[in-house]
Amino acid sequence: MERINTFISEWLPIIGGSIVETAQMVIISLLISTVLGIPLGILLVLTRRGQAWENKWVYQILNLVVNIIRSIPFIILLFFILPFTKLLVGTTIGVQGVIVPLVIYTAPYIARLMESSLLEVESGVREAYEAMGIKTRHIIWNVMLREARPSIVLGLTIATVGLIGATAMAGLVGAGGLGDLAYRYGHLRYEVDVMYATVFVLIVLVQGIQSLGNYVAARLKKD
Amino acid sequence: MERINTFISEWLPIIGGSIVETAQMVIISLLISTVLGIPLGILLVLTRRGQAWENKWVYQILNLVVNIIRSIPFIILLFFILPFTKLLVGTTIGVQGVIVPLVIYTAPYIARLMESSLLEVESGVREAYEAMGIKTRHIIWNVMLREARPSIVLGLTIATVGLIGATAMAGLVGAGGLGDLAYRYGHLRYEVDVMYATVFVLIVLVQGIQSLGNYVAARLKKD
Amino acid sequence: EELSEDKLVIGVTSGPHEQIVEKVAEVAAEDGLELELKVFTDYVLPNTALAEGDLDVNSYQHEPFLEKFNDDHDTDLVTVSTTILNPMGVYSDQYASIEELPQGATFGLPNDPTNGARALFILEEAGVITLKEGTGLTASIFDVEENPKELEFIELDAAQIPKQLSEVDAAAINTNFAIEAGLNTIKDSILLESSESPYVNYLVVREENENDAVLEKLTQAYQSDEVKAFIEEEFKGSVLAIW
Amino acid sequence: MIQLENISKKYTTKKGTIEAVKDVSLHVKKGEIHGVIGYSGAGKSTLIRCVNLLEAPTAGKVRLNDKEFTELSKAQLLAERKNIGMIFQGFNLLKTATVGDNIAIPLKLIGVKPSDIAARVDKYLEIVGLTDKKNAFPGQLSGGQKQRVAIARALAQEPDVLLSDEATSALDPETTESILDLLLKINAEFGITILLITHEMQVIQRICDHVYVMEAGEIVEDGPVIDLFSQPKHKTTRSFLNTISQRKLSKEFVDNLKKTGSVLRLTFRGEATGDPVLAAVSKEFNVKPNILTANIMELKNGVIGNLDVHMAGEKEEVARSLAFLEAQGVVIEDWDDQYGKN
Amino acid sequence: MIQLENISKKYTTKKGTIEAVKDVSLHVKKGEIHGVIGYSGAGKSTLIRCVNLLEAPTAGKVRLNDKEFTELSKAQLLAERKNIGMIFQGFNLLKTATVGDNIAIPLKLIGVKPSDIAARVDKYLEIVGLTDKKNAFPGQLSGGQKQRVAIARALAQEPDVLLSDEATSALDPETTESILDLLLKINAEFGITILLITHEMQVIQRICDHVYVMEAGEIVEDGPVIDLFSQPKHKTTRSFLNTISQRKLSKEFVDNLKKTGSVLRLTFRGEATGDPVLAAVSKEFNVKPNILTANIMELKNGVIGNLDVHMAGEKEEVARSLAFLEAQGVVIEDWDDQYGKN
Ligand SMILES: Nc1ncnc2c1ncn2[C@@H]1O[C@H](COP(=O)(O)OP(=O)(O)OP(=O)(O)O)[C@@H](O)[C@H]1O
Ligand SMILES: Nc1ncnc2c1ncn2[C@@H]1O[C@H](COP(=O)(O)OP(=O)(O)OP(=O)(O)O)[C@@H](O)[C@H]1O
Ligand SMILES: [Mg+2]
Ligand SMILES: [Mg+2]
Repeated sequence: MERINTFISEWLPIIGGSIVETAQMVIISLLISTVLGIPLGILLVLTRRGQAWENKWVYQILNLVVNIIRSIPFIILLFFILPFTKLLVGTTIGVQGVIVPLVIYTAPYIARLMESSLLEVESGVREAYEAMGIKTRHIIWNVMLREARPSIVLGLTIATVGLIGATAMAGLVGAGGLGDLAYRYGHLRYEVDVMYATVFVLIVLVQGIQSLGNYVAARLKKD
Repeated sequence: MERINTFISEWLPIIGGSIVETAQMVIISLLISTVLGIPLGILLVLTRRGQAWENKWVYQILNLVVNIIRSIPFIILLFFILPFTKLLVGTTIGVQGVIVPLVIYTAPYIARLMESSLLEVESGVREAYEAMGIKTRHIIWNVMLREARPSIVLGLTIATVGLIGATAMAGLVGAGGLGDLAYRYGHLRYEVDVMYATVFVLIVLVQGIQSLGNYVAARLKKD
Repeated sequence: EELSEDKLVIGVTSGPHEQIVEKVAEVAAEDGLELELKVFTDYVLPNTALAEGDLDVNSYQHEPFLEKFNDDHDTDLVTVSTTILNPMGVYSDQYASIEELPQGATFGLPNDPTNGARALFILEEAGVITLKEGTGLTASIFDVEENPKELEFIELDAAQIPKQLSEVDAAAINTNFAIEAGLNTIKDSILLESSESPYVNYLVVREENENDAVLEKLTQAYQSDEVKAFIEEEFKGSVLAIW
Repeated sequence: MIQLENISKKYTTKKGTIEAVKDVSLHVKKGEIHGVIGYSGAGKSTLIRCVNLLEAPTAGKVRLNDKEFTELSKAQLLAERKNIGMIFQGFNLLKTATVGDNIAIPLKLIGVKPSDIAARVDKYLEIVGLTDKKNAFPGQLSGGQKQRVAIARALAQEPDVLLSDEATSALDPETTESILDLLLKINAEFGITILLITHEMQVIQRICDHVYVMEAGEIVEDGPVIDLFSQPKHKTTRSFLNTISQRKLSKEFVDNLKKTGSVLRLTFRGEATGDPVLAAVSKEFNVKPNILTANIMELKNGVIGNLDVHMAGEKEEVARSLAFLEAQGVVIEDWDDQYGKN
Repeated sequence: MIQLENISKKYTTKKGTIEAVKDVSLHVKKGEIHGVIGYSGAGKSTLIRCVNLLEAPTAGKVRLNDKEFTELSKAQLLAERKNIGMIFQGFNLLKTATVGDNIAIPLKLIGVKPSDIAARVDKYLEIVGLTDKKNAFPGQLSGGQKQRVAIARALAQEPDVLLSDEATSALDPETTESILDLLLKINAEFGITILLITHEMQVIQRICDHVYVMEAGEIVEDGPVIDLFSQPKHKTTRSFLNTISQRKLSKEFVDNLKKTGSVLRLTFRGEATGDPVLAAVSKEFNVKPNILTANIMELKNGVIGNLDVHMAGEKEEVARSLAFLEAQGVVIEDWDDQYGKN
């Protein structure tokens, strides 16, 4: 009991701080990645062969860029793009410094997940809207994204969980966060209590996100 | 030119070795993860409400376990399960030691991807087979897995790329591999040539896997 | 169980330890001793793997770290012989001395426990901060008791700090990384670890193997002139051969 | 044998409860073919899906081949279903399998001997006229072709009981005809029991023993086809019955009339109906035209009058009057009791 | 106006080339309704999909409202398509949108004034009889209901040109009737041009001006409906025509006959046709029964004979003979020229 009390009074603020850092990293990067990743995913679908904006070059290049970025493990990407990060946000350290690599890491991932969700949308419905002379742009919003919503939500959930995994390496550039706390204090410094507590918080977090994602997806699915 | 020659003769064997290590890690873990992940994904679908093997408890527990594992960033998972790894394969280091955490990391991920692919299979076809009195087990193989193949292949492609990303951290337990090579030489020793060469190899690898995945998925898709 | 006479599995962390042991392996090979390297980027596994018998010997740690490890994990790993010292300094792009650091300055330090603690000790010795009573040699930023300058500590990847030096007011950097990044140990540093450092690194084995004959051979190979020459040439004084 | 006792099915949605099927009972004896008709949304599909428990009824009992379906364990239910074929309103084909495989795979799974499968696939593809599409994928088929694959799949199962939901409604009359012939044949040869849904009365007419008329979830009228067709009571039944009618003159009667003149089929087109023209004929010629039957087909713009006429009079006079009629654009044929077959 | 000139469409598959449409030309003038019939797989859907270039023809030209469709830029094509409604063989509804939204969303997107949308949605839902399903999702609808939503969606667009692929084939006769009435009405009021595919001849009969008969990708016969219905040449046309026929006795003729006796509709059931019974009547009573028309409905087991008979004879004698007939189970009604309407 005594021990628990000391643990709480000693570590609670630290864990709390890490939660804030993780939340900052995840929320900001997720927002930016989604804003970038969804259009990218749409482009990957629409510039394919036989699609509305068929364009071999755009497709090939986008596809290549997405693959290239997705090829590079996050730990390497983080350092690989330091100069770019510096240029973009003026710093390479702290939460700010890690957002850029997290976005670059996550956006193409979201794009791929979007791509496969959008490809699942029944082509008949799209055809019906094309037949009515509705602009591709509108079809994207009102048919493809709409019908793919359950699948998109599940995709974003998967991406968010992946993002949380990546933030564990944010410690390398001093951004902290739960994963870093668990690794450095829990593992390297052998404060197992911290490790368990942090991992527990992570589990609750991810479980919450996944349940929310499942719930929303189920609600959006009407058949 | 001279420089390139020395570079090649000096680094080729090392990069080659790393490719072998990465290939070992990826192939073995992918195989095992797929073998575990696909049934897990199927269970996640079939034990849901309203499905053939509806079972609230099994579903909730599986779902929780998958979430818990997926909650833990790989870097932490790697250490968290050291005792288990030791128990299972007798060592915690090297390629052998990293396979267990890689599998535990990837299998639930594959399960989630499977789950969403399988949920996309038109329920009417399943119903038709149920109406013929065909066993759920057979429906899984001949209807769900079959119809979801294009989507499953894309999912496995995504998982493989993720797996390659995770192997970058294999260096922590001395398993080497391309990611680790890039990190150690490029980052820690400032041998940037090696980093570039390694990242290039990684890109080619991932690009190849992704193209193969896209091709196979397109071939399997018949509508 | 006694270690094999002609082959050892040796764990190192990537970086200088790895590079040096690669050279040691060449030397030892001439003596008929084969060294198989296992390179880790983690700081705990080389010890656990050694304790569990996956490694025969490791070379990456100093005594304070080993003691803490033995304590925490209830293991009995012992030192065999000294290897290198990898001194640390405090560098700054903008300030010529530690006293000049303004109130609330940002201070970068390595995020791994050994090097992080060393950085804190350097600061404590310079009187910039005090650490809590009884803090061991693995102090962390949470152990800082007094911090009159209200320094803001930013823990960074040790190898990366030189590249990020411009973004902090000052940072503690291992000399080898500093030199690789083109910093001048004398001119650019504002504090240097004293040479009476307790952070000399050791070869470490399980207690049962403490007196195995093969270790003699290994020590000889390590503490050979060829290795010394390699260290001097490769690290240009940023890594010191301690024998 | 299919027996439903007081089956009800309610769907609960956010906007309230929809009672799709209300207290329906029916009994199809072994070897019988029963049909269900009713307006769109009447609850026909829901009802038929309750038979093999694809839809669990909210209340009521299902008995099939003397087994209490509603009380079977899951495994028993599956075993029983092997003897029940079902043709769905949608097609429910495997998109990734060829037409041939779409038929072969279920056969394999219900345990048909591998050596027999290929023969069965070919046999039923031939029957539905898709032999040349064996290696095509469903995405390459027309709507009717997909429907035929679904039919072939259900029949290839060679079940004891067949449930069919609008199996022929996407098909042209000729294809429909051949499918119905086939159903009759397997019913006669193997005693298959069939419950089918349709909105085409000719399906009921051709192959059913008994018919149920559903409206708003209830059976509002039912009986042997012969009773319902001869004395329909409910408005809905009558409205459906109107779609079939093949009335024609009796041959005896016509032969009798021929003694006193010719019996002809005259086809008038356009707004002009036959009356004024025939009136002119009777004025101009010594011929007494007598309209026996009329088939007025009201087209969108115009009418086709199709008259069976008795032209009483001298041969020559009749011939002259016919020439006159032809000049007016009337098409003339000798009456033939083969009308209506082709 | 729809004009197709020498349209061909080939599909290339791994197993060779399939020529789904072969050199088809047709011309639907503004305000006309043309229909295409043909067996399953004839190429009808492919042809209609070539009209709005959902399927790019392999050869040939499409002209629509005086625009060379085959030469339009993508943007122009889209703009033109706003005036073309299409009802698909499948339903192609948004699964995630309610019935109301399925109609409203396209309206919003083609630029209908927001203030008008709700009214239009309600109007067309009412027309297809789905007002109470406005907030349901497609997954909760019956097959016919889904089809009706698709119809409402296309009509709500209020297009100049409507392409319809088997719009009514999943519907019961009454619902079909009401949809056809509606099409006629908007055709009359707004001059909408319609090209439709069907396998139901009553659709052609009711609303088309011109009909094309397709077989194996080619138009084998075509002409004004009135021509084709009065003088069908091709075997396929005849076979389709057989499905409609509403022949009945002419009132004048019957009135004439009534002078010499009663004209009755007798319904015989079962194997026994009318002949022997009527022979007995003529023997037993002083009555001369004369079969005018027969409608033999061959049911699966048994026949319903439906005879229009002239009973020549004394009133009393006729009454006695009728009592005899009734005792034999024959159903007797006075002949009524309203038969066939209900
Ligand atoms: N994508 C395709 N690839 C190959 N063949 C095709 C494709 N689409 C259609 N076909 C073939 O073209 C022919 C005409 O098909 P279509 O869909 O036009 O027929 P249909 O007249 O509409 O028939 P139904 O009345 O059954 O709907 C069929 O034989 C069909 O198999
Ligand atoms: N899952 C569901 N949820 C809510 N209502 C449903 C559901 N399935 C069907 N219904 C409703 O039940 C009623 C009967 O549907 P059913 O499919 O049985 O009609 P049907 O007679 O087969 O019509 P059709 O001839 O159009 O196929 C319809 O009003 C339909 O909207
Ligand atoms: Mg139905
Ligand atoms: Mg078609």
